[in-house]
Amino acid sequence: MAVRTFIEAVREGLREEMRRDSAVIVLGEDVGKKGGVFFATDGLWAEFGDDRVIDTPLTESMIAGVSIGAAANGLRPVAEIQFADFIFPAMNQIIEEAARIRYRSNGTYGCPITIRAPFGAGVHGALYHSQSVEAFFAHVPGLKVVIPSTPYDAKGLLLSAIRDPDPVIFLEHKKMYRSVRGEVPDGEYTVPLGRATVTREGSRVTVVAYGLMVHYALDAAARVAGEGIETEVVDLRTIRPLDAATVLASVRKTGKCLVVHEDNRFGGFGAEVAALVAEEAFDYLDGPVTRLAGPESPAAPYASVLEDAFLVTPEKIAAAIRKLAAY
Amino acid sequence: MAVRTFIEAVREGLREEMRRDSAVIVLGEDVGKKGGVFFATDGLWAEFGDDRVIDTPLTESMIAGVSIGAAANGLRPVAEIQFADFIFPAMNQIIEEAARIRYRSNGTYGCPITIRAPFGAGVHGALYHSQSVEAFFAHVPGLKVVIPSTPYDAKGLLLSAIRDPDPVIFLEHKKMYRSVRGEVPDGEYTVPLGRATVTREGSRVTVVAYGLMVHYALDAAARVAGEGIETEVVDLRTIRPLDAATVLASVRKTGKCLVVHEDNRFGGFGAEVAALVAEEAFDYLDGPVTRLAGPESPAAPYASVLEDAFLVTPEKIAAAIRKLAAY
Amino acid sequence: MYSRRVTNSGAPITPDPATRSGLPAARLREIYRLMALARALDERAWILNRSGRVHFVISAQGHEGAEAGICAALTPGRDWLLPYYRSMAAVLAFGMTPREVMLQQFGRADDPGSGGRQMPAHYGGAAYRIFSSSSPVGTQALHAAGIALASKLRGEPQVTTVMMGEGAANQGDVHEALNFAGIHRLPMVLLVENNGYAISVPAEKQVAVRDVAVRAAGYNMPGVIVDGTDVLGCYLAMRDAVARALTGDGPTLIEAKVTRLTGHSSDDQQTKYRTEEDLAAGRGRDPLPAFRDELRAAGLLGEAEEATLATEIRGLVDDATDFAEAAADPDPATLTRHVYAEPG
Amino acid sequence: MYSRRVTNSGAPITPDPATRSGLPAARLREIYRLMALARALDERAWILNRSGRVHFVISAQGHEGAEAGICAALTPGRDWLLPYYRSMAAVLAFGMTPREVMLQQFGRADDPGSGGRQMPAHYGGAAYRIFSSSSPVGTQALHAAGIALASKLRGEPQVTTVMMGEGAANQGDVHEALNFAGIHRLPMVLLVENNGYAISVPAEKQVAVRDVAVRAAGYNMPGVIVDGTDVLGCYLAMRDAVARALTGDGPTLIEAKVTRLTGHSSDDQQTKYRTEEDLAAGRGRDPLPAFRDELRAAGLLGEAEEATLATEIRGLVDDATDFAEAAADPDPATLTRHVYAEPG
Ligand SMILES: Cc1ncc(C[n+]2csc(CCOP(=O)(O)OP(=O)(O)O)c2C)c(N)n1
Ligand SMILES: Cc1ncc(C[n+]2csc(CCOP(=O)(O)OP(=O)(O)O)c2C)c(N)n1
Ligand SMILES: [Mg+2]
Ligand SMILES: [Mg+2]
Repeated sequence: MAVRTFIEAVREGLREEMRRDSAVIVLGEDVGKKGGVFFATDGLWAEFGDDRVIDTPLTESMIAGVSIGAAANGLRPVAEIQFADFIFPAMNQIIEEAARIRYRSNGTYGCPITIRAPFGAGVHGALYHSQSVEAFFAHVPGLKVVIPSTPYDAKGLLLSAIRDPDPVIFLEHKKMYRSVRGEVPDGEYTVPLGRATVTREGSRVTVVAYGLMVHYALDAAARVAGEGIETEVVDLRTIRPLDAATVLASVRKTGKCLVVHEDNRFGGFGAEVAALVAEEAFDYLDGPVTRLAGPESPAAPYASVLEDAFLVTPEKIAAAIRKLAAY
Repeated sequence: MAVRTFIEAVREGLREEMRRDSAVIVLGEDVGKKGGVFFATDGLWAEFGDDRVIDTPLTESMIAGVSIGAAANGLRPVAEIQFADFIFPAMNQIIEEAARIRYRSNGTYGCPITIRAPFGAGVHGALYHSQSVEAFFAHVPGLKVVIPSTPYDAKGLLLSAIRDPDPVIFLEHKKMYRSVRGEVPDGEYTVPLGRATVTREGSRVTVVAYGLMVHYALDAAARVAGEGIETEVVDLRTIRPLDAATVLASVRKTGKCLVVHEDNRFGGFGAEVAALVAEEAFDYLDGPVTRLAGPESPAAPYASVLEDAFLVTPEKIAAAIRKLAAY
Repeated sequence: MYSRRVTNSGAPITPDPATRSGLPAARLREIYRLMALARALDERAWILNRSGRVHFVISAQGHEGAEAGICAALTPGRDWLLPYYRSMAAVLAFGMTPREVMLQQFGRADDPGSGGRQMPAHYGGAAYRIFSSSSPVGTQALHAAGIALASKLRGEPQVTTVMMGEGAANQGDVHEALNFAGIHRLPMVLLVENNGYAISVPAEKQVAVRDVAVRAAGYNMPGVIVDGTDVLGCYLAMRDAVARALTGDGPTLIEAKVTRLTGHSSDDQQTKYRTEEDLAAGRGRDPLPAFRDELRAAGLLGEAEEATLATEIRGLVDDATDFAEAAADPDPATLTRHVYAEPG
Repeated sequence: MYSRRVTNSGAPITPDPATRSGLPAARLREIYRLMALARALDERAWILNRSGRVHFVISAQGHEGAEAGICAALTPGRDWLLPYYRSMAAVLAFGMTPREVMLQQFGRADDPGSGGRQMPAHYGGAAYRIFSSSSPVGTQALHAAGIALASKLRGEPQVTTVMMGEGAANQGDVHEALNFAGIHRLPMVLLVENNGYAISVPAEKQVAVRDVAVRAAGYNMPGVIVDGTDVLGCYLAMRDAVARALTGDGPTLIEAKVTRLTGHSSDDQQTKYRTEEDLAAGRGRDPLPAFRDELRAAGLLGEAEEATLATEIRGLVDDATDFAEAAADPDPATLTRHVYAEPG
């Protein structure tokens, strides 16, 4: 089993699925010769050619809308939105069309497309190359939203997403692309959508996170472990559909729940997790369900001092765990 | 003080503000001669002419984007999106542009625009003329989101929205347009943005709602009152910024909180209210913060039997109040 | 070029329809029958609405000629259709039955497009390669491009036709779709049915140019203007577009000048924003009598045939109405089904 | 029509620049100075990036000629500018100082556009009527239309110019903006700087037509193609466009054929997707030496003047760099300020 970076795992998943299924095509801006601005599709154009690796015009609504049509006529499009920040021109196609086609057609048409997009801050990307967009899509019936935290899950979940009969938004925290490495089996394997995983077991506090924040939560958990605070970390992996059972089982055990994400707090995805726990685990709670999230500003500013102030860090998570544990 | 329907109050607010401030213009599809598909702008074109009441092309992104530019050059645009369901083509302009202009320019540019849109189900509008879209905008720093429930508030909040220096999404539940009437003072008055109001006082359960659901909550409260359940109803009126103080004060008093909206539950705005209450009023809660919302389907289907099954009703709210009160 | 040449008196001086179109008389009568059937179903829908039996009607009256002519050049079963809410004639041409049209109008469980979930005239039919249509206008142009891309990549001879109004054509999605279709030379045709209005907004306030078709040049494809009252002119334009599509010559934009004989929908009063002259001029451009007279003049439609046809159509419409009205509503228990694929 | 006529040998045979443009010699030298200054600031930014002192550079090299020529026909203070990330020459023409450019490049607190919140080359300046620019491409076309609408409604003589690349021009927003501008005959000019690439995607894969300008006909406005190495050709085209805008004749689309002399940005390696011939051809279309030679040939730029200018510019760039590098970072405490208007 080889050790791979997160981006290598994504690339490998794409390549293997394209080899396995000739209906799979990749389309997006610069996904061809250049191999994508982060090189997620590097080498695919050379192997599969112009027909299956399509450099599109600079038009996101077209990328989503053409994927929907291509899927209706038998293809399995995997679209790349260059940065999640640029997915908004495609909102109408994703929310009004992709998410509703099966429902509005009473199940007679489907929309098996996967839309990949790098998101998140911490790479000097400033206001428009740092955003977290998961909350917008997690709210929409008909969509699935996947956010892996490890190379293993990235490949396994990507294969599941591509094979899924419904539209999947597949979000990759760009700060993990090269900084996170892990073992990735060669060849075919899948990780099921809609299943969270307990990445670290603990008894005092449950931290619910996804993507990069899982690593920060584990870091924080290690810090407070020395202080005798045993933290359980739940990696959601898929945020819609949400694996409520795993989250609730953990909180019913620990009695304390901290939800962490980089996106701003108000109306963010953490609110759904917190509301779920507050309603379904009410009798088990020994402390308030707490949210730790990015500040109420539109993404991360450019200047390093501002970006640093913006970011959710292991230190901030550790502090929140201590506060909750002490409640 | 005259009794007016909800739509008359909106129209009156627009007319008076256009008379008062020549910088105010109205733009949107069919807002001119036709006076809007719901007649919210009826008569404005005749009074103010082509320059200030602009029938636009059938292009929502243009409606939002042109409003942004016009505001930068001194106008006060009030845009109408014909149905909230059709606001998605304008998402990029509203979220990436309008909401971020002040922040990204470090306060050197603003975006004083108001975007009105009818939303909500119950009028046989089916999947694309029934949607609730508030959750998408409530999450976005830089936007304000207003949802009035009475003709009085509709006019007073609309004037505040138009005069506000920041972009305001002004959502009107279309089922209230002609079914809800109330006293509306002639002439100028404003209702401040960001302030909730307690519409009915009670001691046992707090129901938090906005728009049409406030009326249903009051109806439900009346039903259960006979059973000795004293319900307090909080009308949020503005959902971003949220008047947390009023909500928390009520829940700290009653110890029980039910959040109601027509939008689907998962990741809906109710999650934010529930998460806020669960965290900030934890020590006061005598029962789980509960959400009552629309089903996890994309808006209301057309067939009456399906639409009826979809809708949140006073009966359903009353049942939820009883359950929570009995906890 | 495709349009009927006319004398100064305005009388057509074209060769007879069969010669002009190369279509056999029977086929020409079929096209007329399709138009008349669409019209009759549409008129019935209005009666049902005014008598409170259906909530909503959005009408195809005035658009049938263009759609019937266009579809006459297509091959149902092989080709794809992305209709819009005025595409009654097109969906019938693709195989949808009057009963199915009425099931959709009533929002019944057996509505083939949505099982009663969508508003009337939101057509769809997997059995007919009619893609599911939504309300947000213009989005279907991109779906058409995607469907055509798949045909091209598989080398499948297949033409995708997408229809919309001139107002919808201003949506950014349509620009992006035409650009993509032009780049990839997709086997696709965009039919813009220009009736001069987007609800109440006249074309001069919503389209910067008189002819939407001139935009085709900006996407490296032919832009063809046809008279929507000239059914065979529409057919001939589409015949060429289909030939281009199937031989790899790429997409075509066809603009049909049509008229909207009714209000925008049953919720609209067009007298509020249209003058009597304007409305009268519109009524003068009804494609149904125009094509009927053409066939009559050429001796392809006799009084006997017309009478038989009228009876047949009345029967079909009555049957469809009774069938659909009596049909079952959706089961409320299905409210949250098909949000996602169901196991098995 | 606006371009320099050339002999078969390729040598220009136009009248001297002053006669051709009607601009005094001093003004012509100013235009050249602006281009040279923009180039020098841009080159310095790359050095700062390669030496790790700034995170990111997105370059204007190759685009300066078109922008300098276009802006020479505008009136800073009166007119509005909606720049994009290659608009270094344009923002300088509108009054932004080298120090301000460098403050933005370093992301310092005194960056006039964003106070260090936005990436380099995301220009803005309320003092100069330069609207705040974002990253999502094409959106600014609609803002320009809105600004121009306000000018028109107030009857204020004011021209709004919006700039973008040919890739961005395919966005739906641009189509919607041009349609609206065409309908309302807005005093607005869209400059499309066509450098043949959207990052790595060559024009033939992202624009269905060779010349974006042909799309202007679809919006009832003139579409003008100019050679971006012909600074005065760009000026003359814009002079006419400005005249149209101010006399109520409406908008103009100007497409300047330019070259991108660098990678897309400091994160891009263009050798991965461009051939050596292609790159060499690009280098041959550098507007800076072209305009310099034009002025030299006309005796409007002597060795002495060039030397003085070079020294002046070096001084300005050094000063701007030192000033900006030494300038204060934003205060972290301001992170959540200006999300909404602040009281008072
Ligand atoms: C994106 C969107 N915005 C607004 C509407 C509301 N609406 C429905 S039809 C229509 C006018 C369409 O005009 P046109 O495209 O010319 O088609 P026509 O009805 O004239 O055939 C409008 C504004 C919509 N359906 N979708
Ligand atoms: C909506 C959007 N999608 C993607 C990007 C990422 N991106 C930045 S510049 C660029 C290419 C722009 O090409 P063009 O418009 O031709 O301008 P050029 O850089 O060539 O001057 C892309 C894809 C973006 N900024 N905005
Ligand atoms: Mg129309
Ligand atoms: Mg370019």
